[in-house]
Amino acid sequence: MEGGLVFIGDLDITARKVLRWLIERKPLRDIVEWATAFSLWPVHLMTSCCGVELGAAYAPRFDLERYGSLPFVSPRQTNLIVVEGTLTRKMARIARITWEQMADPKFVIAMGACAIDGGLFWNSYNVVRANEVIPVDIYIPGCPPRPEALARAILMLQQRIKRRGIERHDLEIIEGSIRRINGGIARS
Amino acid sequence: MPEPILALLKELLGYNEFLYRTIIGIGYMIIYPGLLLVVVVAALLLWAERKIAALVQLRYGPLWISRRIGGALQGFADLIRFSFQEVIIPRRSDLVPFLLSPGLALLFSLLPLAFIPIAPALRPPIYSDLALLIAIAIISLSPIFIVLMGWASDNKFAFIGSLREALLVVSYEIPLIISLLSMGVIYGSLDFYKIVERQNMLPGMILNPFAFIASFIAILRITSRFPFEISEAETEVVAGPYTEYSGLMFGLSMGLAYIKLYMYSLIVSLVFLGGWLPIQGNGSVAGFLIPSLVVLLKLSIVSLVAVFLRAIYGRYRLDQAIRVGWIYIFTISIASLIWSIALVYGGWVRWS
Amino acid sequence: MASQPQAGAQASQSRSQLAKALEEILPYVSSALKGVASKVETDKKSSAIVLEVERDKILEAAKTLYTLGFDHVKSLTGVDYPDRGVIELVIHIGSYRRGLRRVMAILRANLDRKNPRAPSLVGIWPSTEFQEREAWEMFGIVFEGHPDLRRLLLPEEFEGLWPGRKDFEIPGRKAGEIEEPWK
Amino acid sequence: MSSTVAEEIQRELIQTRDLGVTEEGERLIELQIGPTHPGSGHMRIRVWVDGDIIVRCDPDIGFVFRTIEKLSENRIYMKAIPLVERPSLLDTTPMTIGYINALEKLLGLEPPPRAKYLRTILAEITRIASHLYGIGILAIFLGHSTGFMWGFGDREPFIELANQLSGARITYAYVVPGGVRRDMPQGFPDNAEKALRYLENRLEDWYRIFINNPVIERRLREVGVLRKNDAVRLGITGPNLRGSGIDYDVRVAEPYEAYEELNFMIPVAEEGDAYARTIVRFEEIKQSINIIRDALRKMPSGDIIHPQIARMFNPLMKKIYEETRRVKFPGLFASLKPPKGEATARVEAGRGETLFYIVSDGSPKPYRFRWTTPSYRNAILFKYLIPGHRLADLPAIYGSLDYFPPEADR
Repeated sequence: MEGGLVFIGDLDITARKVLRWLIERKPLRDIVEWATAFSLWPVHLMTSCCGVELGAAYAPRFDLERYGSLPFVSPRQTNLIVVEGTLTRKMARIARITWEQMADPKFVIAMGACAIDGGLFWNSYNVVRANEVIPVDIYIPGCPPRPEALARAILMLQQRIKRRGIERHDLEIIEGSIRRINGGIARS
Repeated sequence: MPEPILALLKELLGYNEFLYRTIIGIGYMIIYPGLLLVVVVAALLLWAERKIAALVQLRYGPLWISRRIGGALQGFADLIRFSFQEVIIPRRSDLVPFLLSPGLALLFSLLPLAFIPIAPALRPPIYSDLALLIAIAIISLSPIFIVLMGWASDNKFAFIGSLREALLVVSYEIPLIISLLSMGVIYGSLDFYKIVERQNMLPGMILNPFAFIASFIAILRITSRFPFEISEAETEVVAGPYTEYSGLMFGLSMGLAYIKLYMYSLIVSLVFLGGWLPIQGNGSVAGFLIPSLVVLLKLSIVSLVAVFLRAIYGRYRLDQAIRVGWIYIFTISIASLIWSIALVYGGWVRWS
Repeated sequence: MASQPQAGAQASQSRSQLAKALEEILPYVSSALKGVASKVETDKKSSAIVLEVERDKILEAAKTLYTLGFDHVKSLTGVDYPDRGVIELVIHIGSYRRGLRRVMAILRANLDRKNPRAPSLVGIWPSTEFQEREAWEMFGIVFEGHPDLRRLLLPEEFEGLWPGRKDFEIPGRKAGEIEEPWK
Repeated sequence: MSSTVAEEIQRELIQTRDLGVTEEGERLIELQIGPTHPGSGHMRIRVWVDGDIIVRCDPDIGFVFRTIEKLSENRIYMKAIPLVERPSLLDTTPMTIGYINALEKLLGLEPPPRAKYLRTILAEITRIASHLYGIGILAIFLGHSTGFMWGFGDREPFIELANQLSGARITYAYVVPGGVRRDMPQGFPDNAEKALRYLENRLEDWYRIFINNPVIERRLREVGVLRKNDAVRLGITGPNLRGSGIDYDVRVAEPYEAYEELNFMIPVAEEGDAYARTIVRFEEIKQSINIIRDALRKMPSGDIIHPQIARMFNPLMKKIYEETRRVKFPGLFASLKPPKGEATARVEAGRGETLFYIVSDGSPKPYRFRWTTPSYRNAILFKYLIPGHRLADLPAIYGSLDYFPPEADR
């Protein structure tokens, strides 16, 4: 036990601190990581043409539901954003809002060369990189990447969750200071 | 009604009727046919639904989570993930109803279990000979809280979803209540024990087929299974009344549909499929354990059929569903009432 | 249900017949557009009749083409010629009529580059509504009489910028330089 | 605490959020069926709903506008081929055929007959794949997840077929000015026959579980009825037009590639509702199967690149071309300078007629590159077809139009 923990102050923040203290204990953390790893539900945010390969990845031939990932309806209930391909300025704003609406342990997979660094449309005046808008966990090269590449990204994300655990940002968001997200937009 | 388990407890803890009833009641509600079993059945139904749909659609379905048993732990992983995800409470939502309504909806769909027996040897915690009527009355309270969910979470899609839920509940609860009570008319009593006993020659389904059809379709609508998944239609209203819920709250409301399916299939298997009928023994094993497994088997058959329809049917439109409800299902339930009255007064059915 | 499908390619003419059809239609069109179009000729490669029209005669030419049977617009756009100080409005008009199906009419009109204005053709061909909005957004061509001339594709940050014109260079970004999209 | 983007939008929304009366005095709810909504794809449909009836609908497209026209005016002619394929990633071959036809009209080249047949086969394979994708999307919009999974599953054999022919899953870049990049591999005809027979058997299952499914039929009949003169007035193309009774198809109106020698029919339906459009798509899949079989039978032999370009091969390229019948790009393509002038080409893509208009001023880059895609011309239907229907009809009509937003936004 590293020093005594005294929870004082606003009830909401204290409750979250207790939850986080509880989750960091060994047995519970493994179960939560195991459950989150096998239940990565991508939100229904089709950003651009790589959505065809995402659809093909959830279709009978490369069935991603084998790993428990089920494309689901609204940002509230999902924990994964797959940025498929190019993010135009209009869609970047939507991606940002969707990311902020999602419940806390959330991950982002940037799919395709366009999401990594603009890809084919690198010098278009209407295209934005994915990491300028939301913090990205896994990048998939390819234009469009094959569905197997998407399956491998889901598996890499599962291993990362098991290895590195789940970073929880809900405290920072409540205390109003979103930390500088790797390369993303800083708000102090 | 021999009480072997009660007798067992008397020898162990000495004579105190009230104490044993509460212990058995708590065990009944929490452990065996109660909350624990319901959560396990809900998780397995969640997995079975995705697995059956995957089988029809030429693909695997959840598999890698536990390969040897075909990914059966998928339902548990989803529920655990939901319970440890952050609960987002929208600033403009109405706090108290927003937080309470999933729990209350769950409560009112689990409460009827206190009146429904699952085996001849053990009495339900609250035994009354009007058990069928009370169970239906309590379980039709839960849609009120689903409408409250949509209303409290200040979101246009949730608002429209809850309006749809309200419209559809009216047009499908009434036929369900009529058809179930018309079964009561045939059996001459509303007590589950008598209902099951009087089905030893013919199960309820054959006695009054109209009632079975009307109540099965009404159950499909109330638990929003596939042809009638209108209040949570993804492509029209995002997730219906549950749009703004996340984390544990959504886990409760997602489990709610499956828990109501469990409860209604329990009522259907007792009223129409003859409950624990082939097994009639007494004593703690033959009287309690095996009959309850038979009931569970019938219950899972009914819910798997309801769950299987996801792979076959699309979604009705709201006005089509209401028209089907009022024109066809309502007349079928009236027909079942007339049929059961004709059976009783025609003299074909006479109970000693 | 699907009615008996109409006989397909065997009945269609080959390319040579296409050219002949073009010849039949040309006099028919040029007579109708006697005073209106300054130049009427055929472009055999793209099987089209090309019409040069003055800015104020666009509406009249469009009406006569509509009466001739050209009933929908396939594409309406501008071509920017900064050296000539002109934005050329190019409209591809097609027809679903059996006779005119093989042929397209290309209507061209030069608009002044500093203040390009053109009559809106939504009254004659409603299919131009979205295309005129895009032409306005990209080239700044103001279509008088358009029901709701607002942005179609670009976000609001492009106020006053006409990306379709030649003087709007693409910001060739060097690798690694990050641009704040909202600023 | 400076506000995040979400709060700015939130503040905006709060002012404009009106659950009550609009200016015109009607009690409407404004619904933003935006890009994150499962029933909208990559666009936002702003819908004013009075109860369950949609009163006004305003599509807000442009979320995937990647400025293809501006980019291709800054790139040499050859680099526009991958650019042209990306927006309509579902049926890429008709788009490249359209662009290359326009380029060949400028250059005055005519591809050899065998190359024409190969282009036609690949165009029909992608048409089948694109129709199956469209039907899959319509199925998931109606809640019929089996239709979605079968649609995407039955696409895979055709993606494999195109993979054998051109080497890539979806983005083939198979069409080159003057011919095609590769010849047909050895086992291709009987693989194609196997895939076509597989799809013909599957179509019976499709008819049982999707077309004659009572729920789907109830959701699609008399929904989104597009009358014949409205379709003409609004300039609608593709199966949506043929579903309303007009048998216009560019493959017959102005035959390009090898469509003149192949015999096939154009399916037409009269009712014009969502059900008719779906039936037309299924019939078109059957017609495409006939076209591929017919083309494979009548495939002429001969070389696959225009002799004028073949002359410019250096010895190494000639050897590769003889042995493996693969075209290596001669130096000419890098500095391709078509003569001054302009050309227009139109092609029947899976969703309708696409038009390419290239103005060249003699430099290696096109001066003006104009491209209208079928979905771009069908976008107007959202504004005029949807009002008057119920909220639940919106996904049914959206799916039956087979509208692919990246293709509309280019």
